Amino acid sequence: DDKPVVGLVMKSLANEFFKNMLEGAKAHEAKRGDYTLKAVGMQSETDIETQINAVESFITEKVDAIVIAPADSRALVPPLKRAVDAGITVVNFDVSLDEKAKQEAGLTLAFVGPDNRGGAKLAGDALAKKLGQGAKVVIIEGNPGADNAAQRKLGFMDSVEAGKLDLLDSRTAHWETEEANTLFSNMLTAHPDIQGVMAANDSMALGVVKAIDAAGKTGKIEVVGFDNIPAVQPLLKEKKMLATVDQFGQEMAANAVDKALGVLKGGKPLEGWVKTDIKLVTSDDVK
Amino acid sequence: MNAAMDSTDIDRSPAGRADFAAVSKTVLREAGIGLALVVLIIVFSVTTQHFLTASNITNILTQVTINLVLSIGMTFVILIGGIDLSVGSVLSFCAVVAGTVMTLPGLDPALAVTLAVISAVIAGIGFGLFNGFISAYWAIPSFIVTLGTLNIARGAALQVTNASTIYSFPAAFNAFGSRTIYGVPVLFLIALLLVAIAWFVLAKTVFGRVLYGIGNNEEAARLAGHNIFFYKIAAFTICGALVGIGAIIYMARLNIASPIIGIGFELNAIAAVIIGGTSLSGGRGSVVGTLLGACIIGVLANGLILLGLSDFMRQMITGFVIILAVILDKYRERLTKA
Amino acid sequence: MNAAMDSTDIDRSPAGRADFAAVSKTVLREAGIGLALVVLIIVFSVTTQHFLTASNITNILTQVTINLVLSIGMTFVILIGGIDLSVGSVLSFCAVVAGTVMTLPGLDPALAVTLAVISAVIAGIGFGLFNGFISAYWAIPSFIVTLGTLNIARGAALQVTNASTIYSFPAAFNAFGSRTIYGVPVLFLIALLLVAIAWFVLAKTVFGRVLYGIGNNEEAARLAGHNIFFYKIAAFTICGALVGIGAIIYMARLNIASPIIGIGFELNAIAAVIIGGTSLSGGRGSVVGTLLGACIIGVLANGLILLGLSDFMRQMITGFVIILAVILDKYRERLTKA
Amino acid sequence: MPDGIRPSADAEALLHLSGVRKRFGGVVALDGVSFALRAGEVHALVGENGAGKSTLIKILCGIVQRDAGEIELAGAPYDPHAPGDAKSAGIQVVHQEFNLLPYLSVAENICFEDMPRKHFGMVDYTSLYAKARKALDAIGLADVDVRRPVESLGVAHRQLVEIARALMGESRILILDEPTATLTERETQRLFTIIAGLRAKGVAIVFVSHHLQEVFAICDRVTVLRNGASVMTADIAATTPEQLVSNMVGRQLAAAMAAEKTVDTGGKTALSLRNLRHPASPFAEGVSFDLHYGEMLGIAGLVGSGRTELLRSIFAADVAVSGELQREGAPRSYRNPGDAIADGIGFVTEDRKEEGLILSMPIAANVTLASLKDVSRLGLVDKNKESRLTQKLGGEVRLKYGSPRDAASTLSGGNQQKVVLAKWLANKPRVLLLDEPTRGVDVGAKAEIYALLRGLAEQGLALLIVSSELPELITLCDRILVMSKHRIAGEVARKDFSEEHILNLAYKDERRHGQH
Ligand SMILES: Nc1ncnc2c1ncn2[C@@H]1O[C@H](COP(=O)(O)OP(=O)(O)OP(=O)(O)O)[C@@H](O)[C@H]1O
Ligand SMILES: Nc1ncnc2c1ncn2[C@@H]1O[C@H](COP(=O)(O)OP(=O)(O)OP(=O)(O)O)[C@@H](O)[C@H]1O
Ligand SMILES: [Mg+2]
Ligand SMILES: [Mg+2]
Repeated sequence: DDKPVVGLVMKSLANEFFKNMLEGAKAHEAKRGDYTLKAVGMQSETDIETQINAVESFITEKVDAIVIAPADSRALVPPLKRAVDAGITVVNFDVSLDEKAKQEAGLTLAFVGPDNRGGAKLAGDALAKKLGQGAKVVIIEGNPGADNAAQRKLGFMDSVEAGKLDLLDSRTAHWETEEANTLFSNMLTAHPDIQGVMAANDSMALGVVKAIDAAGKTGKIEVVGFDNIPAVQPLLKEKKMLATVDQFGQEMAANAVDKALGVLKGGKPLEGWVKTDIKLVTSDDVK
Repeated sequence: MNAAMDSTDIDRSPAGRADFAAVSKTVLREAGIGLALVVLIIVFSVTTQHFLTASNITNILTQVTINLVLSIGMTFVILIGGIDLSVGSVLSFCAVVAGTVMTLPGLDPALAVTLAVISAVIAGIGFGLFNGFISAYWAIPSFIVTLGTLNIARGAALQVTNASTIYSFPAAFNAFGSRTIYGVPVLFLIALLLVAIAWFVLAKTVFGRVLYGIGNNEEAARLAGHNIFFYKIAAFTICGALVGIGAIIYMARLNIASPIIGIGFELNAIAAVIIGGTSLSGGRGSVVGTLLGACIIGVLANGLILLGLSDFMRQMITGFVIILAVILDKYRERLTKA
Repeated sequence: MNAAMDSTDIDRSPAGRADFAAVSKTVLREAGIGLALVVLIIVFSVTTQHFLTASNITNILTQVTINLVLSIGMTFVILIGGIDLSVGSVLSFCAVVAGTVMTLPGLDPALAVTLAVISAVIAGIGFGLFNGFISAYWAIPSFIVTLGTLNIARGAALQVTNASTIYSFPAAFNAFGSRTIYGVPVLFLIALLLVAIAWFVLAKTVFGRVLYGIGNNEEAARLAGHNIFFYKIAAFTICGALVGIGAIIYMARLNIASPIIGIGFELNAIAAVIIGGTSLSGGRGSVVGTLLGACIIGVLANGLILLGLSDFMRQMITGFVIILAVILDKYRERLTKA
Repeated sequence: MPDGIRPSADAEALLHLSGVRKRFGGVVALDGVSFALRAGEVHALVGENGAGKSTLIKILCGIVQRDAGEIELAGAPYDPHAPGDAKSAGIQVVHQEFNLLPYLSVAENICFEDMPRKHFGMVDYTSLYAKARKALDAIGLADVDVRRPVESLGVAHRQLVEIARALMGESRILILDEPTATLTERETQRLFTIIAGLRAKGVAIVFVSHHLQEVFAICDRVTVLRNGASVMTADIAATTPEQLVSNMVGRQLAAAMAAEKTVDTGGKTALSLRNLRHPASPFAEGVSFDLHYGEMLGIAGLVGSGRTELLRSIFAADVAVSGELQREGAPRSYRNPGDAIADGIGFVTEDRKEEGLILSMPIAANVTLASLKDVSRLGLVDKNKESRLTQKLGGEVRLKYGSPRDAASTLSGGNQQKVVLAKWLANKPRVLLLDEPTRGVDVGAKAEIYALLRGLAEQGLALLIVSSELPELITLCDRILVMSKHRIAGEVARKDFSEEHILNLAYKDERRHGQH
């Protein structure tokens, strides 16, 4: 039929956050009913190639719009430039493409998405407020090299600075629960006086909380996370976690699709950074 | 000569020339990679402050447990000359199955946990049977079969959960996961029990003997009347069952089951087995070596974090130490041979 | 008999009994896994709309290229009975080294690219030498050595870049990466040239035959007076050099170099080699098989995306098809044997 | 020292060894060997299994390093550390155990040491095939395609390929470690012709064999090893088989070997084949015969005549494509060796390294591999029982070993063969298939094994014996079936036994069709 086709390029759908995002987009497709959605995800977080392959396939299939959450802020620039040159409307969401790379490629593209750094700072500030100045904290980082990991770490560092926290250590657990559990257990051995933890996502926060339980320090160490996944709801409720950050992933892709369709229907091209909502979630928000 | 079989009885033949020398040699040989482990422990005890504390030892044992359980199963598979790349994915699949069962509404907690354990083990056995059957029936390298299964199990785990994490297990189950006895985690004790059983099976039983035989010379074992097909399937199935148990242990320790857990676990398990002295081409090795191999990996990960090195340095040093441990083992081997 | 050898010349012996039958058998055997590839292509042509379009074929060839280059090197290593788990990490290391060189300020673009290519290949050769030397000198399974190297190279790549991505390569270099000739990507043509060279070396040269010999029976090759140590190091070094070339191709295709690229590439490369019919225990196989194996993996990935299946289904189906392809190859084998 | 002639310093010697010693852990393999080899002579090296012959050879070609002793080659000290050293010194060896590359072609195997090259290190396949063809023709393997992979060859052909390979290099010294153990008369004779030709060219040849008649047929001098020491060296003309044997074993051997045999074919039928056809057999009629309890039935034939394959199809090691097998008159169809074993059949295979032994496992584990049921309870291996059984059977086959827990790989070739025998004796079969049962076994032990086999037949076992040594079949059997090209070419009763008659039958087919 003649409905416009929107190609949605996601990150790893094995990640609950993106899975929910896709679900939101599908619901959106059903609700609007005036376009066809084709979604592709990756095998893993760093699987840049699959994304590029997907973009190339979408160009082959001559879709009308590509809506993409890039796995790498630079590698995706050339293929997206080809897509734009092929007359496809491209919307970039979730992670912003690199300005310099865009400039070099002669690509002008707006970004629709949340402020990861600002979000992390919300969580970090909540921790700083709870613990007070000089409190000893550690950061559990996401994948080294991942843009959102880097942004969140910067946000946490902003809070450390602003709240005058004492940062004892900052290490990666590659977004993983088990690794975060192991890592934090060992950090706790090296620094028995840790008071707060900032985890770059909730999966890692789950592992941290369990390590705290196992060490018998429940209630003595405050944890903040990021993403607001369902599994942390009980922890927030039991106050084993202080806070997490919701960036409304469910709506993020749908919003981006809306923007793309707007342009397709003859609307004004997007410009700059179209910020989407973020919100700090604490036990007060859990029913 | 294979270590497991040897260790079990020191030459009692009438000729019995060697006594003390033989015993100490046997111990050294059995200890296998033990020397490297001792060196590592000494290094970390000297260079870090907290390494030899009770709470850190508890940590290490906790952290070793899952890999150890998977490595036991992997030992069976590698002994017959196979390999299982699917353990990480299958663990994830077993965990989400067990997690689903455990969180079924309206089930008595004790019953829920029991059913969950059973279903995890059955799921693991199912994949083990699949791996074993395909590789034995069509004589396909298990590397490629289990690479396929890796994708199948992961895809299936994602499909059944729709990529969501399962949580909120019965409180008693969670508590059990962190229980310790005199500082030794109960989960580790379970793993140790499994090591003992595996050692017994491999070193003492006819079944184990034939597994070693097949790993060494499949044709000779076949012509001696043994049903190779059965034994191959059995090895993979045992591995699968242990993956099921590993999934339960994962859940008890971390309180979640998710389709994205277990990525890369296979490499850790294989590393433990090989560092432990089992030959990748089969027929030679022991599960005691595997225990030591798993401990080396665990101690290394723990000690390097305590050392406070950067993440990147840590990764590089991990690489070097894995290689060094095996080189060291080669020198020990020469020593005991002389 | 190994496929490579056979293909090279059909029985021209005076007795020369077989003519047409022999030729067709040889082709079938050489085609190896080709049957499975043909089946896959037919299935996707029928089930999807865009599969057999010129631009999609260009896509597939582009997507196959990197894995193909790595698989060629892996073929050398597997033929002597080794394995190289470090190719993905080493690729990443080579890429960041080359990327650093290529973006050095004030360098003439042509010179920058030349130096970058040289430095990537040298870095690859360095790691290859390391892998080969350690596993040959201490007779350590290459599985464990390269598992160590996997960590070392990854850690080193992260360390030198501090986890940041390198980009802004010379425009001509980037353009080169997407150039095609009659729809065939130039990068793929380079990979094909490498296949041809590797085929020549393995099937036609004394060096290649000795590599096969070592994989067949290392002890016998040693007794025949060949320097096993040299050949083993050579195989790993060739693999390393190809990883270096692979890194350059990656950069030309993706216009970035980053310390987190290449994760899991080793499994894809090993899968291509094994699906292509090379025996994991060494001594048997051919690089033509590897080419077909790499194509199967590429076609599968591409076709399943075009089919529009859910990601989870796609992953499961990938697993099944890998297994089915090898099973199919078994039946073809029986057919040609009969 | 017994009545041996002491090896003396030999002025003409090309290769000279004195006081060579070697220990493997607790086992003394060589305990002071002196040995001199002259250019242009064929020098036999004889001794019981485990006397140290192969070890001596491995030292000469740099595979094993000696602990002590002097070696001189052409007047200069010679100290090989790698096989390459021996090659460059002009020493070629055919080892007792195969060292072939199964998936490479026959031609590549033959020329593997030094493949003919063209430019760019390319293999010159034209001359490779030509050279290999010539080498094979020279030793009489005209019917083997040089492009075939070695894995498709039978044991005897493999042995010939090994020999052809050693003959490729220009050597000053050629060492042959039991080259005839798997060859039939015809190939053996061809080998002897080649040896004579080389000797005429001045090549020094060391020849190891347990067949004394071969030693007396082609050798100029002989050195006897006993328990790792050289106990005599003599001109062949100046010695006798009896003297050699008594030096080898250190005592006079009972003349058990030629003990008269009472023909026994009267027992119940144990096994009957009706047109049983192995997949490799070109003839639909397959093979048919009856084997009785208490009988020793021999199968003679040329290399590749399908004897091994016949045994394999009985044992279901390869599943027969057609025909019937009856056990005590009842039809059976075994799906795998396990079925055959359960039905009371045992199979001593010809290739001990590939099919018979698990080399890296203990001797005891090998002995009990086919009878684990008997040394276990409730699935648990009783290691004491296992050791006792090993010691008992080891004694019966005169196994020379350190401890039952030593790896089978530490045994000498002949002793390994005895372990294979012991494995099947442990299994107490009712029908025993034996493929080259005394391959590589020394004279003394051979006599013991003969006695053992006779004893088994007297206990009522049915024995089916394949052997390339006609004297062995003639000594042992009640009847001999002669195979030719996968068919029974004829049956010879004991009263008609003669080598000539049997060979005539074996060649029958070839004479009819001519060589191809
Ligand atoms: N690698 C080894 N480790 C331990 N013992 C060994 C090893 N190789 C040989 N031996 C022992 O050395 C002795 C001599 O063995 P060798 O192979 O030289 O005998 P042989 O004279 O060739 O016998 P055969 O006629 O049976 O081939 C034997 O007792 C054997 O068990
Ligand atoms: N003329 C031939 N040319 C090449 N190969 C042959 C020929 N005849 C038989 N073969 C093969 O050689 C092998 C020898 O067959 P088999 O082992 O059954 O015979 P055998 O009489 O026991 O001889 P051997 O002494 O070699 O064991 C078989 O695999 C057979 O297919
Ligand atoms: Mg010998
Ligand atoms: Mg035979």
